[in-house]
Amino acid sequence: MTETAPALDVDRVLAALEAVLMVADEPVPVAGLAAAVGLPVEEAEALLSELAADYRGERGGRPRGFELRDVGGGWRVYSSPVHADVVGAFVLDGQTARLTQAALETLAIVAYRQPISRGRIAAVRGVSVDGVVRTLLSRGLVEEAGHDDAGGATLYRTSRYFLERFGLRSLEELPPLAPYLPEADALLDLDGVAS
Amino acid sequence: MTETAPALDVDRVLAALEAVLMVADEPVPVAGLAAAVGLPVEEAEALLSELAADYRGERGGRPRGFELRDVGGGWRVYSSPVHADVVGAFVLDGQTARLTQAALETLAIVAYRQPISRGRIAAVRGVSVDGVVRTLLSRGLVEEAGHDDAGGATLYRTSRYFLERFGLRSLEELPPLAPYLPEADALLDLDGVAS
Amino acid sequence: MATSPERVAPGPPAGGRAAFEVSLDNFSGPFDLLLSLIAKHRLDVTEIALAQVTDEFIAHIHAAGEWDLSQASEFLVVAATLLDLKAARLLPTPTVEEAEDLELLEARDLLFARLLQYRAFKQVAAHLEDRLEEQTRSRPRSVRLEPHLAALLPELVISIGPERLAGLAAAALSPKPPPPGVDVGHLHAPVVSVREQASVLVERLRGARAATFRALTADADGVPVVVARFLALLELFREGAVAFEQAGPLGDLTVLWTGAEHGGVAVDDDYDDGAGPAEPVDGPSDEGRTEEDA
Repeated sequence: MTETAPALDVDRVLAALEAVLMVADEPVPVAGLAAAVGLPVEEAEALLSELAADYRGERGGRPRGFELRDVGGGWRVYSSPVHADVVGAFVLDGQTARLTQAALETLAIVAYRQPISRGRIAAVRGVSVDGVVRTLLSRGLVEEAGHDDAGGATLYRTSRYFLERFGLRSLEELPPLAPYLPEADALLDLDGVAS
Repeated sequence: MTETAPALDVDRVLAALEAVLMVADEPVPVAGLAAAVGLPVEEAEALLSELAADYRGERGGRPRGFELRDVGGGWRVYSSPVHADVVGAFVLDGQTARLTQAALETLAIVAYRQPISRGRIAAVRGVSVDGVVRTLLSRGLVEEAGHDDAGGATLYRTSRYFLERFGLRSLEELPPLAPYLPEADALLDLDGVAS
Repeated sequence: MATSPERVAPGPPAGGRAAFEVSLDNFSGPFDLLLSLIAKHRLDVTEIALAQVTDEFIAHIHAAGEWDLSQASEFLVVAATLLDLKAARLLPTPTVEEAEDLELLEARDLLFARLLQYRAFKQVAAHLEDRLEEQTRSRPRSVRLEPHLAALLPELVISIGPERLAGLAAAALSPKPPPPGVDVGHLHAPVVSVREQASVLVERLRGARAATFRALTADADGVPVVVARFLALLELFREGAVAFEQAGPLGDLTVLWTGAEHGGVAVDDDYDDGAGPAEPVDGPSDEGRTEEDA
C-alpha cells in the first residue's frame, strides 16, 4: 500500500484496478495497469497483491467466490476453485456434446476466411456471434490470431485441434468452396461488409 | 438474507454465487443461480441483492470497481461506470460502436410498437427501413417475431440483449411514450389552427 | 449539394448514415426534414404556418437532384401535401363546405398526426441514446471458460466432415436473397416486350398478309401478351406497316400487312424499359432475344 496517499485515493485506485480486471478476458500485464492508474509498477504490484489477499478473505472480509491471480505475464480474475463443484454443475447444465448449427456455421466461416474478426463473421451471418465464438474458443476449435491492422479487432483462426477433429493434415486439405457455390464469383466481397 | 442459517453458510453461498457469476457470459436468470446453489428463488434473489449492495459499498466495505446488476432478464457482473475511462483503455470491443440516428429511431419504434413489421416502421419514419432493420438484426438488438396474420410480413421485436444493453430489466422500464405525444386535445384542436 | 450553415441538422453528421437512405443532407426522412425546418423557424408543430416551410422543403427536395424514387416517395407525398395546403391558402376560399377543402383539411391533419407521431419517437430515441451512452460506461464480464471448467465439458461429438463444412461456408458466404418484403420487380421493366411482340407479328403478317386480331392473339400466353401485341400493332400502324379493317363496332378486327416484304420496321420502344432510339425490328432475330425483362 502507498503510505502517503489518503485512504480514499487508495480505495479509488483499488476500485479502478478491479474494474479493469473484472472485465478483462486475458491476463493484464502489471505495467499496463500501473500506467492506467498512474502509479509506479512496484506500487501497482503491491496494490494487486492487496486485492488478491482481500479476495482470499485475508483483509477482514469474507473469502470471495473469485480470485485474482498473477499467471505470469499478467493478472486475471478467476472463479474460485473452492466452488468448482457448483460452478462445474452450472456450466454443464444445458450443455450438449454437439455444436449448434450456429456454431458449425461460424466455424465454417472461420475455417475458410481466417484470420477473421468477430465483426466480419457477424456481418456474414447477419447476427451477433460473440457467444458462439466464445464457445468455439472454449472448445479449442478456434484460437486468437493477433489483431486487425486497421481497427485492432481480435482475429481468429482455426486450431490444430480443429484439423485433428476434422481429419485434416493442413488447411490446404479443406475441400474447395467452388463446387458448393452457385457461382464462384458470387462470393460475398467481405471487404465491402462492415466489420 | 436467510435469518436461520449460520453466518458461515451464508458467506459460503454468497461466495458460490460469486463464483458462478464469474463464468457467466450473459445475464443469468435468478432461477438458474438459485438452482446452482440449491436455494429457493426468493432467497437467492435476496442474496444477490445483498451482493449488489455490498459491491456498491453499502455493507461497510469500500465501493468496488465492479457492479452486480439485474438487467436483461438476469444477473451479471459489470465494471463500474465510475472507472469507464480506465477500463476503456484496456477493453476494446464492439460496445463503443455508435448507433446512427436512423437506427435509434427505428429501435425506439420497434421497442414501443412490437411486434411490428418493416412496413409499419417505415410508415412512422417516412422512409424505407430495410437497411436499418438489417443493422439492428446483425447487432442482435432486434429479432424476428413470427409473421403478420394478415399479410404474412415478418414481424420484429427487441431482444433480451437490447434490454441488457439499455440497462433495462424488462420492457416495462421503458419510459412511457405518452408524455412525448401531444394531448388528444391538441390533435382535436388542429382544425382551429393554421387557417 | 451544399449544406447551408444555418440549417438545423439533428443527429450525427451525414457520415454516420447508411447509404441506403435518401441522402437529403443529413435528414433521415421527410418528417425529419420537416421537423427541423419547423424548429428552425421556432414554430410549434400544431401551429405550423405551412407556407413558411413549404418553399424550403421543396427547395431541399429540388436540391437533392437524382435519387431513388422508391426511397423518396414519402418526400414527394409530404411535399405534395404541403403544396396543396399552401395553394389552398393562397386562393380565396369562400366556403369550407366544399369537398376539396375537407380533403385538404384531412390531408393536413394526417400530415400533422404523422409528424407528431414521428416527433414522439424521435424524442424517445434521444432518451434511449442517452441511456445507451450511460450504459456503455459499464462493461459486462465476458470471459473465456477457465481450462479446468472447460475440461468438464463433454467431449465434442462432431458429426460432420470437411465436405459438410465447405457446404456450410459456401451457404453462409453466398449472397443472401433479398429480405422478404415488397417485391417491386413488377413495377419495373415490362415483363412482355412490345418490340418482341412486334417481331412476332411482323413475321406472321408477312406470311399471311392478313389476319384477325383474334387469330394473332390466339396463342398469347396471358393478358400482358395480348396488350403488348395490341400496342405493337398501333406502333406498326404508325409506321404504315399495317392497316386495320373492322366491319362494325366490336366486330372482328382484321389486320392487313401493308409494309415492305423485307427489311426492318422501326418500332419505338416507348413501352419498354430499354432507353435509346428505336431499333428496326426484323422477323424473330437470330440472336434469339428471349429475355423478357432485360
